[in-house]
Amino acid sequence: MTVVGSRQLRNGMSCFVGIGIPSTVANLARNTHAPDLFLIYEAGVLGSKPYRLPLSIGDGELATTADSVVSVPEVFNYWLQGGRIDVGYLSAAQIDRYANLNTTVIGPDYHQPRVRLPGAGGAPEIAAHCREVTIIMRHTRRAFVSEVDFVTSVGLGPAANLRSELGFKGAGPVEVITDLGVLRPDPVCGELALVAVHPGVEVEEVLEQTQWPLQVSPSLSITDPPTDEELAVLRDLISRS
Amino acid sequence: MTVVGSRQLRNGMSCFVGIGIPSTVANLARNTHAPDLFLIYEAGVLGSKPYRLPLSIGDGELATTADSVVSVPEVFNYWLQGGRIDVGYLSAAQIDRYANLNTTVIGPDYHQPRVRLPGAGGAPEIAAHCREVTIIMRHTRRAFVSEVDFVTSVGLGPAANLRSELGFKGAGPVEVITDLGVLRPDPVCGELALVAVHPGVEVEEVLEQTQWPLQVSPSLSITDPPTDEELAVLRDLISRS
Amino acid sequence: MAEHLELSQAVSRYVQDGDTVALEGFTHLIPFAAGHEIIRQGKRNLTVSRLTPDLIYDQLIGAGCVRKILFSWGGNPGVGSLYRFRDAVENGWPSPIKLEEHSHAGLTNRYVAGASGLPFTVMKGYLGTSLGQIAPHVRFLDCPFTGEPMAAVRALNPDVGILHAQRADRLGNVQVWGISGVFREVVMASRRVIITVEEVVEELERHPGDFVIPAMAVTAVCPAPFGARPSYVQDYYNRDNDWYRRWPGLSKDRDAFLSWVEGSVMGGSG
Amino acid sequence: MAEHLELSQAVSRYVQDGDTVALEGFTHLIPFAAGHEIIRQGKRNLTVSRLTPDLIYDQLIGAGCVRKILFSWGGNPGVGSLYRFRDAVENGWPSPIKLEEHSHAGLTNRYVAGASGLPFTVMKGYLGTSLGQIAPHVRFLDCPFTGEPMAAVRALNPDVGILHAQRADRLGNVQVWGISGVFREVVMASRRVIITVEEVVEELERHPGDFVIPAMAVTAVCPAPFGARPSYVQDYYNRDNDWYRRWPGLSKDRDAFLSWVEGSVMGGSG
Repeated sequence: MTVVGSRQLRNGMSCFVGIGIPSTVANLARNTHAPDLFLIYEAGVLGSKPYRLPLSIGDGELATTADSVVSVPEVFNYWLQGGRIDVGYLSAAQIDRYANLNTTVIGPDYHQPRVRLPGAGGAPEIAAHCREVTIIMRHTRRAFVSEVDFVTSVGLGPAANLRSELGFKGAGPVEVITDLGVLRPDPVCGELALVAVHPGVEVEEVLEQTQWPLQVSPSLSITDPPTDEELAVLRDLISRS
Repeated sequence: MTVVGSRQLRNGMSCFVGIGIPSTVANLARNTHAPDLFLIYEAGVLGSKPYRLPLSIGDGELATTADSVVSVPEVFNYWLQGGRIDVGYLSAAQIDRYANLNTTVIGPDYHQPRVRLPGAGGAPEIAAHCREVTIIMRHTRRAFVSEVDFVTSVGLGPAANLRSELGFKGAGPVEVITDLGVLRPDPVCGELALVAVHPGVEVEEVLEQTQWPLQVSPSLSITDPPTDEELAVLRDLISRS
Repeated sequence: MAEHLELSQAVSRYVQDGDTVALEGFTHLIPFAAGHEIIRQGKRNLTVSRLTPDLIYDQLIGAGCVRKILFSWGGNPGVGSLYRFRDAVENGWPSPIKLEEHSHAGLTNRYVAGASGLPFTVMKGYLGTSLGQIAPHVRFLDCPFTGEPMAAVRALNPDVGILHAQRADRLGNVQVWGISGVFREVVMASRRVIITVEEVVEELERHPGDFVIPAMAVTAVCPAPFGARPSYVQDYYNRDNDWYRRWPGLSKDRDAFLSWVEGSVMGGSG
Repeated sequence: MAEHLELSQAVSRYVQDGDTVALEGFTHLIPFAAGHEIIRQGKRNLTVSRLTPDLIYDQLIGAGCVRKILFSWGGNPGVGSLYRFRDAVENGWPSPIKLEEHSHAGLTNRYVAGASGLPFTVMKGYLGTSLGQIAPHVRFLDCPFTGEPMAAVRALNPDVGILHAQRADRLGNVQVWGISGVFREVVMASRRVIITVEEVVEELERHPGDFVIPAMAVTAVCPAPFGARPSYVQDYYNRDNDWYRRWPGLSKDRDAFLSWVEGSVMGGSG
């Protein structure tokens, strides 16, 4: 999942990074095929080049290796809302068929939640303003739901013209990478479809782990397995963090 | 005029300063009775302590002697609009009986001006947001007009509740200091009245230099002449600039 | 003009029960010493605001100081949940708390509007989200030029802003560098401002990438060496990641938390 | 990512006739070298934006490059009038120019909105003034929370932002310190960004109170030593106040101005 995610990043792109898998993905790319990837962390850190993987979004390591450190209003208003970011990475506790994401509460009543999650953070703005959004999360039946309990971050529907109605400039989610495979939205209606599975994963398994009747692309492919170099860099990154 | 202006400033006040007479006034005060006067220049210079009088609002001297230098959005939005300034100094080409000021154009038609003046700069926000505004200008019949040709900065009327209607938090002009004397607004209707003349100035002369029928306070006083210390400091300031 | 005070004096004098208080610091410069002083002084019914509640608000909530929390991301970064926060939300222990929930950008812009002396400001956000439906200080309007839908967020002006910084001088000018988050905005938006500092120096020596908050904008400066631990202060000490990892063990259980407060906060002085 | 270009290449490639161009720098760091290059290349029908037109726009106007000017204070600071500006406004020489006039705060917030990717932003200003009646990109609205009257100013996104700074590195990261005016806002609001610098260095050594604009946000970096003269560059050279005082003598008369342009701009290379 991490390796496949890192392959989407092209050298010279600007990438808005959260802590956890997104940070690992971006730093893996920066240490393999995309050395000039421009990493932006929501703490206001621009152009960070961490040697270790940070535990927190505002680690000292991120700031001291950065080109520039700006205030939080500046990173959210000028950089993110200003449309400067090529790709943003998101994860979530729930995702629906239109890639709407929930990181707020599980359960039908916001005021009496079954599970209280951390909340929105920078996710709604990443979803709205980045040119493209890549979602990375584990593929489980609890997470891949027909309708999210709470829309923390806006995806691609149900209305097909949702994003342009809301005036969002970013294209929204273009890819969902999971531990089972890769989903991409239908270019017209925005519904996610399975376009690739990882080596050894059965389509049946993916369908079982998805609460809605998941469409499968007629040109379904199998992702390339991680190369030795990718695995070595990833192990090295993790070992020094 | 400069000396009388400087006397209004109390130690520890924050003072928004323009170039020219306001800057001279404020630095005279800082060098006499108000050493901790906090000077803010619109270039974003906070707590400046210039040794020379600056020629321009953004002189290097202002920045290098300052506590802090901030961006122009920060000085206008956070410091001025944010209501942090005790007193602002303004001057103008025209003033009317409610202390509305014109620094934009002379003549009835904005698009075909008789004289094109420099324009607004920071004046409208100084007039709106400072807790108090002091106006310093030469007292001539061309300048003290019944109605300004263009309202660049808002004063105290004609409507008595003008400022609260507009939602301005600052009290607006509290004093007009000229080379002939001092005017203060009527606390109810906001119209300026002559409250003091400088030594040797006749009331008749002030009335002649004012286009509207100027009210004269029944308790009209004569301003104290400049002390030797005030004159010495002023000459010293000017000589090193 | 800033007064130099002991932290206990500053909290006693300037933080009142029922106040709206913002203890900010984006991962960097989190004012833990000030938070602990609030717990020691038993302040109650506070409305507390912070983008990332972090351990500092988990502690204030568990200690019963908080009636309402404004926030945008409530987790233990890189570790998991804030158990005292969740226990208050899910079970009302030690007392129920009200939530006002935002995105980072939304709460940030509430501070920006407050700092700017505006009743509100505008942003592209909240549109299409459930957040936009539950957040009480968000309204929607159309751009008067283009007709585009926009969100308006109401200004937030805390009664007290509490921040931690590297240094102050004798006059109370405060110097900060590294990740600054919403430092300036909280200073300018708050009615009273308490800043704890690693050290008070005779004169500030400027530092690359720093900024200075003039004493004019500060109410009280309090010396508090290591006052941001277990978070960090750039060029003074590192983030204590192990402590963040240990926090679930100290806080998941109510009794364990209470004995941690008793032993580590109530007895201490910082 | 920023390209390193000669100034003449950058102006030729990125400034087109009819563009909206912001050459900013609040007294400090005024990009005179770039302005002169625009005159030399005979660019026409520009809409130019600047809080303080200063001598740089007086020169561009007199040289016939300008069709419309956005500004908020049009004088020669501490000296008097801008005669080429006034001659264009009052007599239409060398060609009539349109004015869009603001307060400093108003034009600043137009840049802020542009930098923020918003169609507009709000401020308390223009209310009750004649400016509010003549400025085309100002509207009034009521606060959706309090009902207070507010001004909305429309975003300004220049085609080209042109700025001067102390230094850049080989990668095109740009370092600035001292009075910065609307530097960041113009960088972030503009579609293309040209930055002239005093020097290009291998690696930026950080400087107290500085900030760095990442190369990511810059289109072209051009070496231009003394490129801000007669304005100043902090820690490089001082403002040439005498030159500002001499400008009326060089510019009040049309022929004197034309011979100054011919002798000092057209012949030069910076």
